[in-house]
Amino acid sequence: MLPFCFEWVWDLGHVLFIGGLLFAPIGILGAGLTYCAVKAAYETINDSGESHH
Amino acid sequence: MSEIENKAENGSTESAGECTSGDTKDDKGLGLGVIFFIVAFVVCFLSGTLLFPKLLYSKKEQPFNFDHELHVSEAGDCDACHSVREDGSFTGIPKLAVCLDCHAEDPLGETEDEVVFVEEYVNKEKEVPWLVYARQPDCVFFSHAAHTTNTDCKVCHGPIGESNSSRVYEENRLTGYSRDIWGKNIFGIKKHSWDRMKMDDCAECHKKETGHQGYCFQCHK
Amino acid sequence: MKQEHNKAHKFGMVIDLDKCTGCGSCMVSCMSENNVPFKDDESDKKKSITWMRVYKLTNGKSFPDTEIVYMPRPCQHCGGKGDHGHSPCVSVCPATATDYGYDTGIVSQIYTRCFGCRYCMGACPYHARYFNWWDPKWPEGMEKYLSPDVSPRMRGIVEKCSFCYHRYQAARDQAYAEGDKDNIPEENYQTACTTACPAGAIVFGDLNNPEHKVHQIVKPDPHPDPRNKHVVGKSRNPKVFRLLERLGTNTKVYYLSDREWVRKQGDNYLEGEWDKIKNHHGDTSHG
Amino acid sequence: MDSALIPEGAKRCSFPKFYMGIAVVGAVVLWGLLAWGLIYWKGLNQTNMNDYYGFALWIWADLAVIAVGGGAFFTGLLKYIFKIDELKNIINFAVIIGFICYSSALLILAIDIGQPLRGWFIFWHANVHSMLTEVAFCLSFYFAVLTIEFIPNILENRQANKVSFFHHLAHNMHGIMVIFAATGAALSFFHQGSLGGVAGVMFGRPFSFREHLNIWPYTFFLFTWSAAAFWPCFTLLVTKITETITGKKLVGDKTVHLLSKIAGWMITSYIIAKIIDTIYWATVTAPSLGFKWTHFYSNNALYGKWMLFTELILCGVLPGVLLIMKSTRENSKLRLLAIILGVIGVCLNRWVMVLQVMAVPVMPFDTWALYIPSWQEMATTILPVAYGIILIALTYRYLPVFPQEQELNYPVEEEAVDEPVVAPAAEPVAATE
Repeated sequence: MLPFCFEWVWDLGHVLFIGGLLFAPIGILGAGLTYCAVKAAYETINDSGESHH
Repeated sequence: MSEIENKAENGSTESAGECTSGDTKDDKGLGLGVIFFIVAFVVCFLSGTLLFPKLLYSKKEQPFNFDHELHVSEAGDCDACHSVREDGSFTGIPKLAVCLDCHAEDPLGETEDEVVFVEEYVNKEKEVPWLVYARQPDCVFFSHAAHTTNTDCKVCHGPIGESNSSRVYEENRLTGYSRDIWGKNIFGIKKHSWDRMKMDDCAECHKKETGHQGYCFQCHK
Repeated sequence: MKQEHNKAHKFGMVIDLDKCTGCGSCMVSCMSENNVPFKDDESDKKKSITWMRVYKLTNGKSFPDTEIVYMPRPCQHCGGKGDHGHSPCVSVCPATATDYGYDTGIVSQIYTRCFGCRYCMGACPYHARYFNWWDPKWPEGMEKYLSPDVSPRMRGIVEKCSFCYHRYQAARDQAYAEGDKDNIPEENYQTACTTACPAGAIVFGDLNNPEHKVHQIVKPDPHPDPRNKHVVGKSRNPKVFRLLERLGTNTKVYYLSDREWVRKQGDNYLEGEWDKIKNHHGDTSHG
Repeated sequence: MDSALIPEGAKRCSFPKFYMGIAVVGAVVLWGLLAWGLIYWKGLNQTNMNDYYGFALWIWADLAVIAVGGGAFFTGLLKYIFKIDELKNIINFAVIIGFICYSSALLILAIDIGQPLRGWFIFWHANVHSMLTEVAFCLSFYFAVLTIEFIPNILENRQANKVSFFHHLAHNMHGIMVIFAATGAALSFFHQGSLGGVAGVMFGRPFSFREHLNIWPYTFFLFTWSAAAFWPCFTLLVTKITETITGKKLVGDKTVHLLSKIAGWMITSYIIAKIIDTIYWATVTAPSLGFKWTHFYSNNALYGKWMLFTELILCGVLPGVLLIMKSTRENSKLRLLAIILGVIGVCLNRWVMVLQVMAVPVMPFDTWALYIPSWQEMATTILPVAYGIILIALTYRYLPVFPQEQELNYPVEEEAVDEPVVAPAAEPVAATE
């Protein structure tokens, strides 16, 4: 449920519940994974010539 | 603990070189990757915006063209043909009998459509199988009586009374519903109040006009 | 929402169990009015759909003293604890496929929204909710008799009595057409079971409207029950009771009977509790 | 044949032998898939559920696997956040068990709903008051967390780890695992609780209804607590089974004793809370709604007082006490008895909170409703078990799951690890049945 749809209500329940249990996990997990993947891609490219001791 | 984690904590002690696949520093690969990404994006974007609607909606023509503007000028406002019955129910698109109040067995105008109308339907006493742009799904209850008292037809139906020709009717191949009630804009951007007839649109107006979006049963059956 | 509260209706029902003969007209009329489909095998009553179901109650005594009562049970349209609209089923539905109409007091069920998790059925102690275990089917030619005002239901979803809401929609339409949208005469909105009952055992109307017959019979208490703050709208008529009232479901279907044993069947009582309560039944202070 | 995939130095049974075993379990999976297909094609009429029994075997299985699968969350919590380092020896396996349990739970939910294509409504049209919404949210995201925790282990496969990108990815994911673990901990706490809340909030059902602490019924806390108490039992039980089948010692005694000790204290404290809750419910809540507690345990063929006794005393107090006392905890037979009783206890609790709730009549003139699951229901419930066995077998064979395997089984050979070992014929049967 997005905050733009008519079923959304700006009350504590929706903000805490949807925000905390839907958007926050998506955000944290998504950002975490992206960070890992991007860093890994970067390291892979940089790795090619030199080894990282 | 896993092997890798050990490494993470102790600092990398062994050569990582043996683990890598690339042999030389290769920026060309990166460049190709970027190009591939851009091309893939463009292909997906175009097929999503141009091809997908064509696949999803089938186009259907009305039985013959209907000139709303002409009828408004000849017969009067919307409610000359579309009206609310005594019990509050809505007549919808007029039945042949209503047309025959003005039309007769001889064509009234000189258009081909008039000929089709008279020959195919009036003379054969057949109802015209109009395709209804605004038909809602079966589960929706809509009271015209409750809205027409304080809302202009245009708000939801647009300036249809000023049109000279019947648009192509687009039908969603999956649901069988008219595209008008979902919206023409593929991105869901709405410019006019009549751009689409989705539940969000009903709720938006209800919230504004009555202070509450309404309970499910107000519009569902 | 607040302003709607003031002029809100609260549609309810009172069923006179002493008049009910158990003929089943209410069940039949309900099924045909509401497009309830047929099953190949209707003998398994735990799998067949009857929004209005008639239960058989007995006083448990042997032959000369045996008494039997038939109790029609539609959806009770619970108002939930304190009558705040959190009925057992509405509060648990994960997808808001059922809501409480604060303007009518009617609990809705939206078939196209329901995805069939059946949590509401577990939450309902009245077994008023039914699941579509099969695709709906009508005998050849019978689809032509379906009501266009009620949408048929698909397999895999829950359905239940709606107090014939489509009749309320029609009555409102008419009121709009007549120019007085706030005035819906009592006789313009009656459920199918009410109109079909040959004994006149079912009375339907607005519990909030003192001019309606249902209000006059039930005399609902506007204050919470002093013995149980969750219970609101208890009847001040000593012969009227509700099903499982003390759970705090605050149903809008009331039952009427002269017989004490019938009234006692309406709820669960610990040993000796009934004798203390029965004399006070229905007279909670404000009467 | 597949020796290139097997972790370096590990001894595994021969390729045909392994895949014969997999094929046997695979047949069970196919049977389950057939039932699943039937249910999707023909609908839920393939089950023996009815309008009285809206929740049945599946929901029990769902609650049970989630309860016993709590290990991944608590091991993660204890290891990454409370820094109990000893648990590193079991964390991979706990994550795999958790992954199996949660994917099974999601699979069961997907079968259980009447209109599977509308399953996404629970996210898109969420009702924030419903416990089931919370369950769905946390379950899905927690499953995502488990997948994330599982991925590095998969990438440690000998061949996968040779790919530079995968190697770095696994490394980076380990680096920030504490963030994922913390997210998982929060999600897991809420959904274990909300599963308890599912029954606890049904105020029309006096058997399951519990008084609330603010918006949470007591069952909310009891479920979280019981999952936290009983997961070591299940983790240890599966480890024991795996060890028996592979004929190897896979987890050191120190770790096993630590887990048992955690279980002992958690079970004991949980069962005290549960007994208090039961007494309060039996003497205050139920009577206030007009019910004597014996009403819920009489006049039917299955649910007697024995059930209450078994759940609370036999499979609650007894394993708790057995695992608290050092002498019984470190006796492998008694420990095994205790963990089996513990697993039965928590599963029985979930059974009671789903099926007995539906079976008890509430209206005075209503009757008990008992039901027997159809074969389709049983097949789809066994499906996750078979799938779990296959996944454990595959991970054991191809991934470095147990860090202690080498030192516990081949202490002398430790120097010669890089010698590729093809399983000799005399090798015990590796994880299949």
